[in-house]
Amino acid sequence: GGGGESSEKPEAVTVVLDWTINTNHTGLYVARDLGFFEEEGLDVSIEFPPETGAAGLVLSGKAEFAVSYQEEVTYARAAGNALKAVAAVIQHNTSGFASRSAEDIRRPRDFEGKAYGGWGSPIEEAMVRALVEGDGGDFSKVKIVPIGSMDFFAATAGDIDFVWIFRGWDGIAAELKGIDINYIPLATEAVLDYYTPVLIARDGLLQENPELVRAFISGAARGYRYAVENPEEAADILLEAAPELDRELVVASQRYLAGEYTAGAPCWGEMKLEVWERYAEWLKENGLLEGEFVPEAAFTNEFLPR
Amino acid sequence: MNSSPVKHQSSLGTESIIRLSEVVKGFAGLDVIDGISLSLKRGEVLALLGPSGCGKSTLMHLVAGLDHPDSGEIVIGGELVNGETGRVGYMHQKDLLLPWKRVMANVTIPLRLKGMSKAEAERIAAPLFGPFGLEGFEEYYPSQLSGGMRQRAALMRTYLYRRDIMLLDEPFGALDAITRERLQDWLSGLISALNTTVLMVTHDIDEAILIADRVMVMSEKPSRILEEEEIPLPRPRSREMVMEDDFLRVKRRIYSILRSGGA
Amino acid sequence: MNSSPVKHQSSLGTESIIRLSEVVKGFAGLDVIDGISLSLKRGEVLALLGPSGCGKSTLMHLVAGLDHPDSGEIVIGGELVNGETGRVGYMHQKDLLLPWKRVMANVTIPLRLKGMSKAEAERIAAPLFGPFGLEGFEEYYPSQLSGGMRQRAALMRTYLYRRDIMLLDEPFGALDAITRERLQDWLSGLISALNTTVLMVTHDIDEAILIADRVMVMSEKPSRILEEEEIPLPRPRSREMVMEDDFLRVKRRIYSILRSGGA
Amino acid sequence: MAAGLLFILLWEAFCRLLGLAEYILPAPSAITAALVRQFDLMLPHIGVTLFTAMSGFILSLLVAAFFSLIMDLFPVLRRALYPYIVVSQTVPIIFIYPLFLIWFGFGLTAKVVVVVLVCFFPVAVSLIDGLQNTDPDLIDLFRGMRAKPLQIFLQVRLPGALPNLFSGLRIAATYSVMGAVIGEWLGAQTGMGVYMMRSYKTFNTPRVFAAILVVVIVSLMVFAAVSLAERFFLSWKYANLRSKS
Amino acid sequence: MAAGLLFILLWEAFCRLLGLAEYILPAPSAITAALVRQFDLMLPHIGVTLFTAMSGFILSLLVAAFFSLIMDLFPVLRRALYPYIVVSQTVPIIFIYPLFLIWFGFGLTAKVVVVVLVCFFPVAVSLIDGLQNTDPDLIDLFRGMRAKPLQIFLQVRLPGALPNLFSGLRIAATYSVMGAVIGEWLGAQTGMGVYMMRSYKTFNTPRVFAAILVVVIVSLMVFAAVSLAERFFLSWKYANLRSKS
Ligand SMILES: Nc1ncnc2c1ncn2[C@@H]1O[C@H](COP(=O)(O)OP(=O)(O)OP(=O)(O)O)[C@@H](O)[C@H]1O
Ligand SMILES: Nc1ncnc2c1ncn2[C@@H]1O[C@H](COP(=O)(O)OP(=O)(O)OP(=O)(O)O)[C@@H](O)[C@H]1O
Ligand SMILES: [Mg+2]
Ligand SMILES: [Mg+2]
Repeated sequence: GGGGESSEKPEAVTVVLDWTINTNHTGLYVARDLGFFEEEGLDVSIEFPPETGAAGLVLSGKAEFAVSYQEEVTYARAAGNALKAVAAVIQHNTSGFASRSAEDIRRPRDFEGKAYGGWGSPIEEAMVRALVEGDGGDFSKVKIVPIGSMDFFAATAGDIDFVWIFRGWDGIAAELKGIDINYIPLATEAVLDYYTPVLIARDGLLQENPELVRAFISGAARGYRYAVENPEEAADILLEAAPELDRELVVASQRYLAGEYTAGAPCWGEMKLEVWERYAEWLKENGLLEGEFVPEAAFTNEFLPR
Repeated sequence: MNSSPVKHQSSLGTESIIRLSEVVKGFAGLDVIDGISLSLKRGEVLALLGPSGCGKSTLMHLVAGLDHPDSGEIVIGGELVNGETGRVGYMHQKDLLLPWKRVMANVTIPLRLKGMSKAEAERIAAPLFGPFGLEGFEEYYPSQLSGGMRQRAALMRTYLYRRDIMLLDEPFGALDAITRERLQDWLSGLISALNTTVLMVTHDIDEAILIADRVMVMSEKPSRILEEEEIPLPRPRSREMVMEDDFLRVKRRIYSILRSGGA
Repeated sequence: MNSSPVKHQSSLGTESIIRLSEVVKGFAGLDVIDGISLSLKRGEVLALLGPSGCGKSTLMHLVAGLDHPDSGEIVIGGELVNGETGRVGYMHQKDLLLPWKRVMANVTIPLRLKGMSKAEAERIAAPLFGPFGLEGFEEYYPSQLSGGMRQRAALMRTYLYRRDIMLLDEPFGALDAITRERLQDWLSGLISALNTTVLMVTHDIDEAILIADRVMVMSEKPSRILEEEEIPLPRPRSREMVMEDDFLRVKRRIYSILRSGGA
Repeated sequence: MAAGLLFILLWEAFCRLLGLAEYILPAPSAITAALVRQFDLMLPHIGVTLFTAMSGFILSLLVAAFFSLIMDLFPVLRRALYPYIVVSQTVPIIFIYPLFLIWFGFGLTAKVVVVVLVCFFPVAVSLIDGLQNTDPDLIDLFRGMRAKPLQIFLQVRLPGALPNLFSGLRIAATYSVMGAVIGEWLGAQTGMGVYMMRSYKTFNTPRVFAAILVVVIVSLMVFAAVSLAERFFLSWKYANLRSKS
Repeated sequence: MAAGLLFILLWEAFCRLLGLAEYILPAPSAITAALVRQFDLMLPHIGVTLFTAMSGFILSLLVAAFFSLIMDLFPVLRRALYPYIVVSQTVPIIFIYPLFLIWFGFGLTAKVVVVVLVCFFPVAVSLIDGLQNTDPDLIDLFRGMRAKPLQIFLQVRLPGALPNLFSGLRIAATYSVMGAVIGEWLGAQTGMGVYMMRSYKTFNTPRVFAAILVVVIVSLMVFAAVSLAERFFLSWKYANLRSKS
């Protein structure tokens, strides 16, 4: 690691999560609680985000790092905000559309005539459209119903047929509840296989204090690698931080994610330019992105430990 | 109508229109009225005098049927009416005008409650604004009137509810000497003209003697009737009488009764 | 102190303690007081009579310094005090007791405002509860008192603020005849004993004649002084005088002035 | 007015000088620009939100009137129901909103229910307080004239409680539009809550703030309307004030 | 009491007979079980939430007192500030919360600010109304005795406004705990809002409802405490009532 002068007082660093604490965040907790950050000379505190996300807090310098996702970084950059993704927490998009198996939705075309329950954001609609039309279906036959924060189980118990979920969380929860689901990953359409979540930092910090960034990412990488190798122990560390979480769910989710954090990549955290290009392109095509976006500037692999 | 020396012997009915017998009333742990009997004939005016807090208003409340006596009987027009309202017009000690209604709307409340239309009620009330000294103030709010005008409005409302039997609780309390005099005269005239039966409370002994056929003096609470005095003065009684010997003799008697009963 | 026929000629000071000259006051579009001049000597009692709404309370307000006259001068103790408060004890027409304070705390407000400690203020007030007829009610809330008791408490508070010059606006309005009489006597005694200067408003002509050295009658608004009457009765004046010739002569005169001025 | 202008100028300066990211706090100029550009698009959303807010506001008045009335008629019920009314205000809406969606469907109803839930409490509390304060002597006066209980209620108690009621209505008016926005935020097809949600999900902060501005203005209009209604219904109070000044 | 019991029984029956899934509406028995099992874990969260709520409640009283006071002293300021106070209630907290985090940090302060924002409005409105209602004759009485403006304020106007103030405080007390929960939901380390969010996001609906139950009970306790304080400070009012019945 870069900032390894362990004799000095550890440097205080704040990282803000993207959501309620969950298994996407395990590596950070492992690194904190097993002393990986400390060994890098960092004193990391993990904070929880407001409903509107953490990007603003990073930009304002209130926090050094945050957990975010490619979409947010893309929009932030297009709006002229200087922040970058510095590591992908998970290599592939592990979210997708789930339905109860009784609905018999096996492929995107089957969305026709079904009711989709979502947040009501235009991106979401574009994604459903991309999948349906990519599979030769008619998007106009999909009914879109805004359900806000209603979860998969409550929604599909009623008039809603399919919902956007995280495989590693809601999907696992369904398994544990013994509910059979059909799951169509977003990654079915290559363009939708974007990075979520990612770690972000402000451009300024990357220039002024690259050592600190390197130290942080290095600690986080060790944390995630530990989670890959020891899913059960990692789950326990997460549960220690948030005992209110459902233990069974966390452990099962952790086992699933162990295979996803680094899946297929040479090392944890690495991102590919084409993923950034492709997704931004797609957003523009759908009229969802305004302003100038330079994919090369939106992310960097340079701070990843090699 | 008649100016014989003692009016009630000639023009009053013979059977009593209001009769109380041994009425008793108390409030949680406080004996207020300790057995009061009285009776009024049709067209008679009875004035109640007594120390503050002795239960005069409480007694009026009972006669108006707003409260039940603990024991005893209240008979109006031959019917037992313990706790039954609507038999009398009752002017409370406070003026109780609704602050959100203009004077016209306030005084016509009793007519409207009887189901009369607004137009009809106003047609009936309009000619009374003159005699009650409220002409020109029909569309004022109560808060825009002086204390005396409010009291006159309250009296007018009572009159519009029932003019044959009226209970008046200190009807002229807040008035200046002249207005008071004018209204006292007006009330006297009304009573003789309409043969109205009046039970009134007052603190003004002159007023009691000028208007009433009889005066009853109540004791401190728990109150009883200390004494009952016929007023042997001829009618119509003029203001000038106040300084005459007959008047002063009655006044002195009443004073001495009041003093003997007070504390 | 002195029972010569006309008290003010002997025991009153010669220079005036309160002097109003050509005081004028109106409210937005309403002329109320239209030039009033009067003066009181030390120890003198002046009673104001006048129709309801003529501006009596407004005048008291001006003398108390709570409002500025539009023109004219108000001089108290030789100083021009237009709009300056604190020179007199002022008992308002309403009792204005604070409903959230017990009687003791209410009457000691003026002492506490002067910076006195609670204990000291209560030590001074305690012996007065007897004479004011409030003994035993020190720890009651105003809402638990009868109207008469509230008025006495308000009078006591005024007395505790300043007993040398007092403005009393209908101080005995809501009292029954006996209590009223008792307090009138008490006030008379107080005035002679302390040489208190009193400016009072009343609707009760008997009261004015019994207590005052002079009576001033005001006209309808815009009001002026209609007439000023010395009361040529000896002191102490007893209740019995009310029915004597001298008294009645004064009373008749005042009545006729009032009648002439009332609308 | 002047204070408001100064505030906006300071805000603008603050954003420019500190180079604050739009993400956190867009400058007034950016917000205004977004508002002007987007106003046509916003219009239908504004309509829906206003409709939801007004339906909820009126319903909350009815609900509050109903509860106040029965709690007033039956003192037993008052003691029994008061805690439940308090409870209704302490349950976080976010967590029970899914239940509303299940019970009332995904249409307008669930959003109106949110507005009612937010608005009826201040109205009910003030109406109950107001009805409690009726002068019992006034009631006696009417009883003495053989008025029926309903007549007493309509002619004495309710008018007497109006000043209190309007205090509550002013608070409820303030909350009504925001209540509708929350309902829409929690899931709807149209409305300012949806517009905000979409602007926010596409990270267009100036549009979010332009929408907030619209919500604030609409709220102030509703508030002003209630204040006007108050002046109308309580004209006797203002007549009184006028004669005193 | 009996009504509450009946309600719970019906709820239980409803869940059992319809075989309602837990994630839609857990049965009271399931909620109770969750509560019993999780109570130790909840305890620290409850403490934090209660602390936040109480700090915010007390602060909101101070803020409301400050605003009411200056708005009362300077009628110009009243007309100028009132709209801003209304505005403060119509801005959705979700969007300005990031600003709070930037200004006040990740600690307790930002949450307390949310509580203040939610609670000070009903208190301020009722206090302003209360101060406006002082009998001008009472003020004259004190002026006549040469009382200083501060003495008049403390001895006449404030005590006279207390009944109104307590109406507002009861509403604010009702909102305070929910305000803290919202603040925590928007981002915190501990507190019932965090607990609920975590239970909710792990699809443990009975725990969410157990937490709501706790929030409701704590809110009722705060409400009861304010009502007690009211009885104490307004004892003269209750003395009055007692003598009338
Ligand atoms: N509803 C009530 N509950 C309890 N006590 C009452 C009630 N009404 C009257 N009292 C008490 O009964 C007594 C008599 O009151 P009441 O008003 O009848 O006196 P009053 O003779 O009319 O006095 P005033 O001359 O001052 O009008 C008082 O002590 C009063 O406190
Ligand atoms: N602050 C004020 N603003 C406007 N008008 C006022 C004000 N105070 C008094 N008035 C008016 O001035 C006139 C005189 O009022 P004031 O109270 O002095 O009469 P009063 O002689 O004391 O009557 P009463 O015998 O009924 O007490 C009334 O018409 C009243 O409406
Ligand atoms: Mg009485
Ligand atoms: Mg007066």
